[in-house]
Amino acid sequence: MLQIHYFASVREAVGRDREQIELPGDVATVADLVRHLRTVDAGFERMIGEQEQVLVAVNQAVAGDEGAVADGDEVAFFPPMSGG
Amino acid sequence: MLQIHYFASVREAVGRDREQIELPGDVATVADLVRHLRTVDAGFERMIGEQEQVLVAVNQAVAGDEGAVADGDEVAFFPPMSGG
Amino acid sequence: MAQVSVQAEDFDLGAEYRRLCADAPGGGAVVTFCGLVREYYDVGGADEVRELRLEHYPGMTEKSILDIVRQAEQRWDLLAVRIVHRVGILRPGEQIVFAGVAGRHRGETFEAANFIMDYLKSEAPFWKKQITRNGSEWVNIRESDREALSRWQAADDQASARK
Amino acid sequence: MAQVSVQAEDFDLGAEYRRLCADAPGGGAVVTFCGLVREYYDVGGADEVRELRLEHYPGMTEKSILDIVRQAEQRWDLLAVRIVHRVGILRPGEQIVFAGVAGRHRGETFEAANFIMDYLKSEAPFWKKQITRNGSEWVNIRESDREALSRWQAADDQASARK
Repeated sequence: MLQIHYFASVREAVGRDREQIELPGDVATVADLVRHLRTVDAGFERMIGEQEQVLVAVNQAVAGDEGAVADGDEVAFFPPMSGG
Repeated sequence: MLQIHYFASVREAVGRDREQIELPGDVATVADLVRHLRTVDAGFERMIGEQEQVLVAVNQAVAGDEGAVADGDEVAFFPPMSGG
Repeated sequence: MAQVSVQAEDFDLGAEYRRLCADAPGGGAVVTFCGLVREYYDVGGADEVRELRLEHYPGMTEKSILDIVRQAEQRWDLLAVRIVHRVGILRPGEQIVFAGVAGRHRGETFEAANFIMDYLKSEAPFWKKQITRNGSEWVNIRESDREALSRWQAADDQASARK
Repeated sequence: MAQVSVQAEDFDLGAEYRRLCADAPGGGAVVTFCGLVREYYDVGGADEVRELRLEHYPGMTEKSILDIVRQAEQRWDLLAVRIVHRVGILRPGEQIVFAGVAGRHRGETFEAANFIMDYLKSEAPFWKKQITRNGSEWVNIRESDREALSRWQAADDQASARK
């Protein structure tokens, strides 16, 4: 299973704050996971089209396209941070 | 009259914290005043020899050798500042 | 000695300062930064802000702030660091964030506090949404915040190039 | 809005901060610096300091601090500045100096506070004498303080050269 979190404008665009999915067999990296979600999830696909920039964290650390994704991981999608 | 102030290590070396002197006729600049005091005041002369660096303020603003000195002015001698 | 708190409650700068001093005996310098909710943010229009909603990523927030503090501790000789970041609904004039650094000397303490704030703005998972009379809008990172970050990174590149 | 106080009494950083905020409605950033008496100063030997005696030039002190604040206000868009500098006899761990700056944004507020402290150290007429077990000694300006000052002056020279 993958635990997926959405935050801020990404959360609003996707329409939910979290979900659990089965790790598809062909998903080994962040890029694979994004490709998978764009295919199976119209809301995710629309969000990617609307957002200027989407960051990804795997197990609470920001990861690039080639970041590894494995069963049991926590993955989060969000816009650039704007704290302080 | 000139009001002269001494501070910190300069005060200790001269042995007093302030004095009033008549403005000598040949004193128009800071350099003139220093020359005059070195001649007439053995304590001042010894202080100049001992101190690594002496700053001068005329009317509460730091002045260079060519700074003007006139009757009624307040002149101060002190070492580099070390506040904060 | 680093303390990080992410909380909805307000904080007392004087109390945070006293805790920093207590954690840093022998220190000669304490720098504090406090961020307040402004009345306007740099997004479309210039409507007065009614409230700011601060969202964060629990768990990752604390981890990423501690990581920023560790980086600062590696760069400079610091005695104590305290960070408080609020989340939830805030109004103009309210305190959002506190960063306090105690060190031995002035220069390094200023630099470290500045560094921590620059990274906190861009690398800790907080997001601000402003509510105005005309609706609501997510606040983007300011261009000057990106520049602030690249300044440290350029200094790093220069340092590595010299090696 | 600038307030300067030279005083023997201790000060309360939290209260100074609240006054700064009150003087700077609409501000987004407040930076405070507090200097504390260290246990050792960089002079011959390394005897523990029993007390520090702070002497100043009444009249010129206030004038020169206000002048430094005016220079900072010309460089940056500041909303309020407060400076408190203590004089007289102080012991290790005690507060010596407070500088607080309120501004609109983080970067300029940090810079201004740093600038004010750099100049205060070198251009305001204060002198420190430390008393140790073995006697007493005047504390000289640190080399790093001279460097801190020349940094701002180099930035000025670059700015004028570009004109």
